[in-house]
Amino acid sequence: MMPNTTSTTPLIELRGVHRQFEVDGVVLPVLQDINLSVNPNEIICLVGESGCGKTTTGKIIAGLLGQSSGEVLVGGKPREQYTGPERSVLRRQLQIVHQDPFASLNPAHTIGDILSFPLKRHKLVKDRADLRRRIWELLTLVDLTPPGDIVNKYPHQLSGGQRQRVSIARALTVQPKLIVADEAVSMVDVSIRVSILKTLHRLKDELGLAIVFITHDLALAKYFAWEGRIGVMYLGRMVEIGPTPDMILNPQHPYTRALMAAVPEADPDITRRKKHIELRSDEIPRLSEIPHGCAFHPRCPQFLGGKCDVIVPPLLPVPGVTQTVACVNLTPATVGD
Amino acid sequence: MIGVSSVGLVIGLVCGGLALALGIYLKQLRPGITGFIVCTIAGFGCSIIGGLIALFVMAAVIISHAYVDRQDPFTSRAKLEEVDFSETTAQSTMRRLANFGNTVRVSWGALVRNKAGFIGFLGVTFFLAMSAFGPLFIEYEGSAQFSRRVDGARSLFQAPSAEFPLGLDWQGRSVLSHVVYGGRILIVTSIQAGLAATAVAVLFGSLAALMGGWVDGILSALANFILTIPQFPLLLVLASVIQFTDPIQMALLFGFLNWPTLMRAVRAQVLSLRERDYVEAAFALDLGLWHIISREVFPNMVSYIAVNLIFTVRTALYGLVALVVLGIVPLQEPDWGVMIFMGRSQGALFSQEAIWMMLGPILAIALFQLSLVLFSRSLEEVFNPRLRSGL
Amino acid sequence: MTSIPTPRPVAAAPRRSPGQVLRRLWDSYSFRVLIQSLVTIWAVTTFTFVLIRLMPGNPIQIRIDQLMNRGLTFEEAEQQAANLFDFDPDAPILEQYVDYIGKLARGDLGNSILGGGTPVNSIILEFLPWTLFSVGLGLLLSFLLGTLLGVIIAYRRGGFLDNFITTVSSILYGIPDYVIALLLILVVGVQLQWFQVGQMRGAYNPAIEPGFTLEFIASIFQHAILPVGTYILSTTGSWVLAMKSSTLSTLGEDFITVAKARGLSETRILSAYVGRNALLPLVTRLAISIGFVVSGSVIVEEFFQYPGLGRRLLRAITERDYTTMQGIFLVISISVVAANALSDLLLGWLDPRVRVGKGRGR
Amino acid sequence: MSISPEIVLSVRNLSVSYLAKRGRVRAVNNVSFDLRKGETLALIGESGCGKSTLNLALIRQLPITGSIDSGQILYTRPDGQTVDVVSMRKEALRQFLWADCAMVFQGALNSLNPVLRVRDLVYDTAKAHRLNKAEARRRAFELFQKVRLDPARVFNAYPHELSGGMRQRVLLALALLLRPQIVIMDEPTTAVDILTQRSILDVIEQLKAEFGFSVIFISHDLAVAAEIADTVATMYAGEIIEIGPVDEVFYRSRHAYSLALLNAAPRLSTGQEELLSIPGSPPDLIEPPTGCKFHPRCAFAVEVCKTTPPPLIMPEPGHRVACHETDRVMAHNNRKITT
Repeated sequence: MMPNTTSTTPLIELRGVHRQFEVDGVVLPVLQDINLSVNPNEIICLVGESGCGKTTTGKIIAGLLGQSSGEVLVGGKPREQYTGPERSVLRRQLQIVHQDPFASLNPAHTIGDILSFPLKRHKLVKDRADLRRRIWELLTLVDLTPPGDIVNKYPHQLSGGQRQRVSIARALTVQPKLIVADEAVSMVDVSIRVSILKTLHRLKDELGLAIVFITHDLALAKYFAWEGRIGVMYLGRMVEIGPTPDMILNPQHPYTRALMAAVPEADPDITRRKKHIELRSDEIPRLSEIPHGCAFHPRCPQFLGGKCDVIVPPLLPVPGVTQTVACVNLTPATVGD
Repeated sequence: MIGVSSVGLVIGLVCGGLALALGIYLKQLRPGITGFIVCTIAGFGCSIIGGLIALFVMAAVIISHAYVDRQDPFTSRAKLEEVDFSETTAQSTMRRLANFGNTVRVSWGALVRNKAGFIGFLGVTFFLAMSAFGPLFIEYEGSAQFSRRVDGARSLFQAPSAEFPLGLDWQGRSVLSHVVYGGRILIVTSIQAGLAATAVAVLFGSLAALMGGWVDGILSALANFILTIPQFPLLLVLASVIQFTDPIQMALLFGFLNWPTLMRAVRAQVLSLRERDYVEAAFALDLGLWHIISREVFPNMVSYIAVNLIFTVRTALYGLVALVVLGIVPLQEPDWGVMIFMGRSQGALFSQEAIWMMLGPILAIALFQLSLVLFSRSLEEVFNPRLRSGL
Repeated sequence: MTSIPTPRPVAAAPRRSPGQVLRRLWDSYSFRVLIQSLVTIWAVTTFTFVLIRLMPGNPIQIRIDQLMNRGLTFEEAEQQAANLFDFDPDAPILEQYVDYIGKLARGDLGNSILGGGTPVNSIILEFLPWTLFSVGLGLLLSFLLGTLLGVIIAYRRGGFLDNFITTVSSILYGIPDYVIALLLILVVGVQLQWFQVGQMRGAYNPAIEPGFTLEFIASIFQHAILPVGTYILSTTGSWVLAMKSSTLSTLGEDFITVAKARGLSETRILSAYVGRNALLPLVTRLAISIGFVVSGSVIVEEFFQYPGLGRRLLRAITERDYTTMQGIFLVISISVVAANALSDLLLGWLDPRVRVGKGRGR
Repeated sequence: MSISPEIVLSVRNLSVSYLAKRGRVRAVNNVSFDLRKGETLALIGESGCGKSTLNLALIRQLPITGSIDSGQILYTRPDGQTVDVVSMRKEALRQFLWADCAMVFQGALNSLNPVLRVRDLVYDTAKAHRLNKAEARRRAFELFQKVRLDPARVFNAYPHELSGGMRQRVLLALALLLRPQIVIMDEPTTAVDILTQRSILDVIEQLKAEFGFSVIFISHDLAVAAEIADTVATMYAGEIIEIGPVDEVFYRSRHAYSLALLNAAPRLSTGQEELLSIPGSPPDLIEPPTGCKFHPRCAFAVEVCKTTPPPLIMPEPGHRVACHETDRVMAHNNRKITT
């Protein structure tokens, strides 16, 4: 089993992780210098606009992608150092739930089969009766009741919400410690969304799971991660991270502020009285042409020439608040180099 | 591979009897009888391979009929504590067979529903049956039959008559007998060619897509290169150079020439399937590469591969006949291509009686090719997992 | 949702950049297509070279045997055979290869083994035009007819016309071309007696003086009509089916609905919105097919005794005329490579999305 | 029937259905609403509620399998003349489209012909409506500027050369080229990022103020509707079950479904909040439930809901609702105006 897994060591830690992709001969730095640790039984939300690298971060955490440079520590030990059966155990501890309920389940198998594959492969059940009992339990666990109505069905016979629940159950078969939920509810209807989030919450409490919740919807992030943390990403970098209430009510980074101000809310009064922040440009730069210095500087309303376009701001604590922020105007310690 | 024999009949009867017994045991008389007929015919026509495959499929179908009302603890609406999940191996096997049988029934339903596809299926079955069972009814006439010359006729050619439904050829032999016997080697060789090409294509395509890097580079470049050379001229050159004598060599040659198209398609398909979320989830669950290929990727490519298999069979059949008709490969009777070749060289095209000698094989080739096309059109539906419903 | 189009790990494709200028050149779409084609042509050339050398039996030996069978002495036969061959089979393979490539580079395909050593170049020049004419005409007509019918039935989906044309197209698509050729001969030649198929050999009536006269042109068409008819019958079906499915998928696109919502006239929608987009995939197929025009259809030309390159190749094969075989084969392959390159360039020209500069978001 | 002068579009008892394999899908059922000059009407509902079908029916662009079964779509021209879009002939319809009623679709990439430049799209539209080229170009430049695009660059660009937000704005500008009275927007901000959505919403607001057109805004996003709508209509299973001024529907919703939707939607700046989900799944439109179509999922359902479809009542002027239990629903609404 995994060494050193006490509640004080983080489940997984990214240290200075970079990741790049090559598309048609152009190198795209999708992730740059990501530092992030996820503790057991914690909820972290990664939010940001498309192309900000949140999905890539999720996949690196889930072990589906490697980093181009930097370190990924699992249970305090670099991931590469795990070998053999230990590696397999480690792999199973980190699971992912995808966005598209129509693509996340193989259309060729019944739900029962889909759940039985990992159980059988990793010998997590004693015998056939145990296997069937376990499948039944898992379906109950994700609120797919009565399980008898689901287990012999094919994915196309289920609704989008039901499929997402099956995806969650499949991730739970291997008793993970962490689940990356990559936009797991953005394609299901509003009315179904909340109940899936509640199921995830309950699972976190009952099974002691940590959840990395990736979303572009700030209001959803706030609702889901109120007791956890939110990390805001922009063009491959983390620009601000901190406890959810502070992130929502007292954002520091100009980009976070712009986001919070820009989101419409399901309340006519609040949304119409919101003060919007004018950006200096509406266009988000391409990944192939990330601006020098702070990537946000061409759009930032607090842009300081000669500083923002030169210094790449590191993620540092800001005096007086709980967040860490990557902005030279807020973390004076960086000035001088 | 195709053709009746007394051993085949015994095998067929044994398999059929087993199916029937199963039907009676499970009180499913009608599927039991259907199973008896299908198994007997398959065993008789294709011997042990056909018999066993038919027996397996029909047994599953019979069991699936019996299983419709069986209460599986899985489908119970009771509480967890009240459900007894234990199940013997026999029960579990039965349940799986029933599931498979259900899939067969659903696919059969899809096949029957698609009119054109079903016509194609019937056509293909007809030609296979003709090749397998034709010898039971029609004797092959290999040597000239001078005794059949009609008084005053300039040649032995004859238009169809009650005695010779497709007429007589230039040696006075029954055209019907040549049509019945002339497709056997052609059909078997084309199927072998199709299987060879498909096997190579699936293997190379999956390898290229899953391994990437230089393996992908080399295999893709090779495929592209073979595609650049016009197939038929290359076939002509190779066939004339190598001088084939054994049909299996021809099959391998066609396999060699036809894998690139399918390989590229398989590669693209595997690449796109590899990007699917459920495959990614399987990686995260550490289900192993073999599981991912065989259980996650392959089932979703079956229809695709089947359609392409038929396409390759068609291409091979086309080429086999064309090579013979052009006189590039040694002539061996009986063969539809030889009939056309001889017809042309004997000037059969230009006389009313003689035309029949060519019309028989021409129609046989055309109808068989057409049946294959129509049948392949419906395969996509037959293999579509979305039509399935759990038991 | 992060939209990184089909990411590929950097490590998988290491590429050194030899210089900014070369890099820029390599970035140019047309340049890449050109280089790839040249490499393929070189590969095909080498392949044919190796193929000829791999043939069982020394071709000169076979030739000598043939000549000796005609009563020549061994020395005479050897002398005569050696004169016919441009290469010495006993020379080192590399030397032969260099010699062969060198001649090719000068456009010299060597001399035919048979027929008094006619240059292969002139054989090709004699037979190629007829193939280009007949197959090209057939391809053009079947493409026009097929796409037109395809669009029409896509618009009238589910109607009688759709069912009828789709069925006929499937049938024509399913039947091999030589079967169609034979049926054509049987129906119009033997049953209806419209053409004297037996007497029609060559590309025109030898009794007519070649020239730009009405009579001569009529004769050309008369001789070409059956082969061309066969091409049309055997290929139109696949064009119809391809165009139908392409049009149907284009008709389902949002921009068609938007175009209708914008109140555009039907003709404009049909031409610039449906037609152009639906034709895109077919145009590449057309360009690739043009490559196969040169090889013609061996079997159709043989059946109709039409003096095309395909039939000439067949003759070279049966006569074991290796140099002619090699030459024709090479020309055919090069035309396919060229056509592939053409199709790539054509697509780049017609579809602005292919021209995309690198690193642009999609 | 007389229509009050400021109403530009009046939809009366519109029903639309599709022919599916299993039977007839009643995608839009007996829908009525009025659209006033300069008003923004938001149609909200979940996937499959019929809002997109309604939208296509309004411009008569239903797919072949769909048809308008009954009802009227009465459009009042600027000169006061009223015409029924349902019975328009081909040429009249062609003239009506875009000149009087334009549209912004969701998924802007698919809405633009990939092989034509933006300028061709502009010229095509102009030509179809007899606007001369120079004038079209002038207007397009002006509009591109207004939607915060660089006119010279965008005018000659191909769609794939523009980002998602830019394409959406191109469509917006294109929609206003002929100065229509009505613009239908089908989820125009669904596929774009937060900041892009913000700028598009702002642009819409600004253009509306300048040109005074009316908007039918179709969305599943309650937040966007709350921000830009004057009137909100909630759709469920092909019917408008509640319609009224935005404050009425958000703060005094009287339909159990509207309330349930609101209770399921998180809001950003309200701190921790309790959300409630709606049990069950959307109804089958081929064989919908009897009585009120929402009753199987409704927390307030009583016996009568299972048998009798609720009548449309008007508790307040301009606020219509189809629910048997309006009072109980109203009493449970704990959303208050925050002032």
